Amino acid sequence: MARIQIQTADFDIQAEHDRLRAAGGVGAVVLFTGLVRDFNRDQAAGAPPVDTLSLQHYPGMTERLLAEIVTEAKARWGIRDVTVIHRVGDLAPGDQIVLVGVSAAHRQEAFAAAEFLMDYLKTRATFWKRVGAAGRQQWVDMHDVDRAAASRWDGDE
Amino acid sequence: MARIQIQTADFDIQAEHDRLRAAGGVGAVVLFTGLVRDFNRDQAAGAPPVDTLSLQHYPGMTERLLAEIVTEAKARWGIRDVTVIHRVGDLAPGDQIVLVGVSAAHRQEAFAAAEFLMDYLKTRATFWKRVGAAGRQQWVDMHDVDRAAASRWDGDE
Amino acid sequence: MLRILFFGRLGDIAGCESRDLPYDGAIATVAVLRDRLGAGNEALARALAEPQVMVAVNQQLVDWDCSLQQGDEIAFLPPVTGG
Amino acid sequence: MLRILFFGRLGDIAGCESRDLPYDGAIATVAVLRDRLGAGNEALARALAEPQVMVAVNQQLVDWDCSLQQGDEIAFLPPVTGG
Repeated sequence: MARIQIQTADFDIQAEHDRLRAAGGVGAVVLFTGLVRDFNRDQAAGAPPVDTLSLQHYPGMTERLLAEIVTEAKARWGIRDVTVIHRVGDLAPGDQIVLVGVSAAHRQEAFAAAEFLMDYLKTRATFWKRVGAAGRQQWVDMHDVDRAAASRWDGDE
Repeated sequence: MARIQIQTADFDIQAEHDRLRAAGGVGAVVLFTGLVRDFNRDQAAGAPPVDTLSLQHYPGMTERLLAEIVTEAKARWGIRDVTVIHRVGDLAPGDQIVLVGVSAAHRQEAFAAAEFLMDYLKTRATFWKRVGAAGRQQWVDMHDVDRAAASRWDGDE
Repeated sequence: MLRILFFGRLGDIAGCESRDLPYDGAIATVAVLRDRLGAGNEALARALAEPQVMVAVNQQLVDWDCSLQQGDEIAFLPPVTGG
Repeated sequence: MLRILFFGRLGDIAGCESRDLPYDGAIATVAVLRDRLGAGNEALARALAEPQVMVAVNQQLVDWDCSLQQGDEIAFLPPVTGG
């Protein structure tokens, strides 16, 4: 089972948790939520804080890539259910932007699959962020730390 | 900040998520929920399924140990907020039993701290599970896999 | 006709997020298309030549020597930044 | 008086989850207490001697040579299984 959604609307943590928990034989649910922060990882000291964030994606291709990533996670770990929801469009600081949820019999599988999904989503799925700060719009660069995080899963492919 | 609770009552995922999200500068929230499964890891084939689970703990000492584990997680990772809730008393299959939640600026810290908390909680905190299957009560043994999971954090102490 | 899509900052540099280009047999590969798009826009030529830029034909990632056909959708993708 | 607590399966084997024992100076250490508790109950003696059993005095984990005082709370703890 899997639920993959790309949407402008916000998502409901309780409803997603309930859905993941409903799969049979579940002993562990891991829910990851990404939020729009009011600062950037590599932001220069004294730079104005981010006040808008806009998410572009490649309709069709994004859905296909997310389905591939979910299929890969299910092949690697014995997991019961997976949810991936990614918002697009205009967001504000503090907004929920992405949810990855995994239910499994045991916590190790649930944690590993959720981290894998986030690492691959960050480095493979066709989303692009643009932030606005003090009226100036700027496309966000991919973080080296995300590339490193994703590459740790390559060894056992 | 931290919220540590030992209680017989169930807990509310949405309320706990809201609380973790409310800390300043949060970019990532990881919520782990453990559920009572209807089977045991090492259960013999054909054994009757677990129908009751009862949790004993050492009042006072448990709270102190959980506070120590949370303090250690906060010293290791730059995290914004932590929640640990563990239920005690009688539970049924499918019930929520434990919640560990972490909010942080970045997902790596949130995931690592949540896994660390669960590994240490499983191997250090003074809880004992007793399961009932087909009318027979039995204390649960510690899983070797949990001991191994906890020991992976020892290297950098 | 070829349908061409520019994502992320490539759209800013190209001046559009999408455009159509009449197909002709001389656009044998994606690399040829990239060079043709860059011919009139030096900033775009530089941006498309960056090693981290990827290309998809009909929503599948391909190598730069992938051949093109009438009606193809070609998307130029800078490093992704979702999540 | 010493307050003695048995957790998990140790409670089943001891036949109680807690008991009080008059303190006397001869119970110099936790190990001595363990031996005295096991004297009348061979199954309990074996269970308390298992290497994975831990002991806490006044809710702090201690070594078996920890000395005891009047009024101490001593808890015998099998491997924990929470979470």
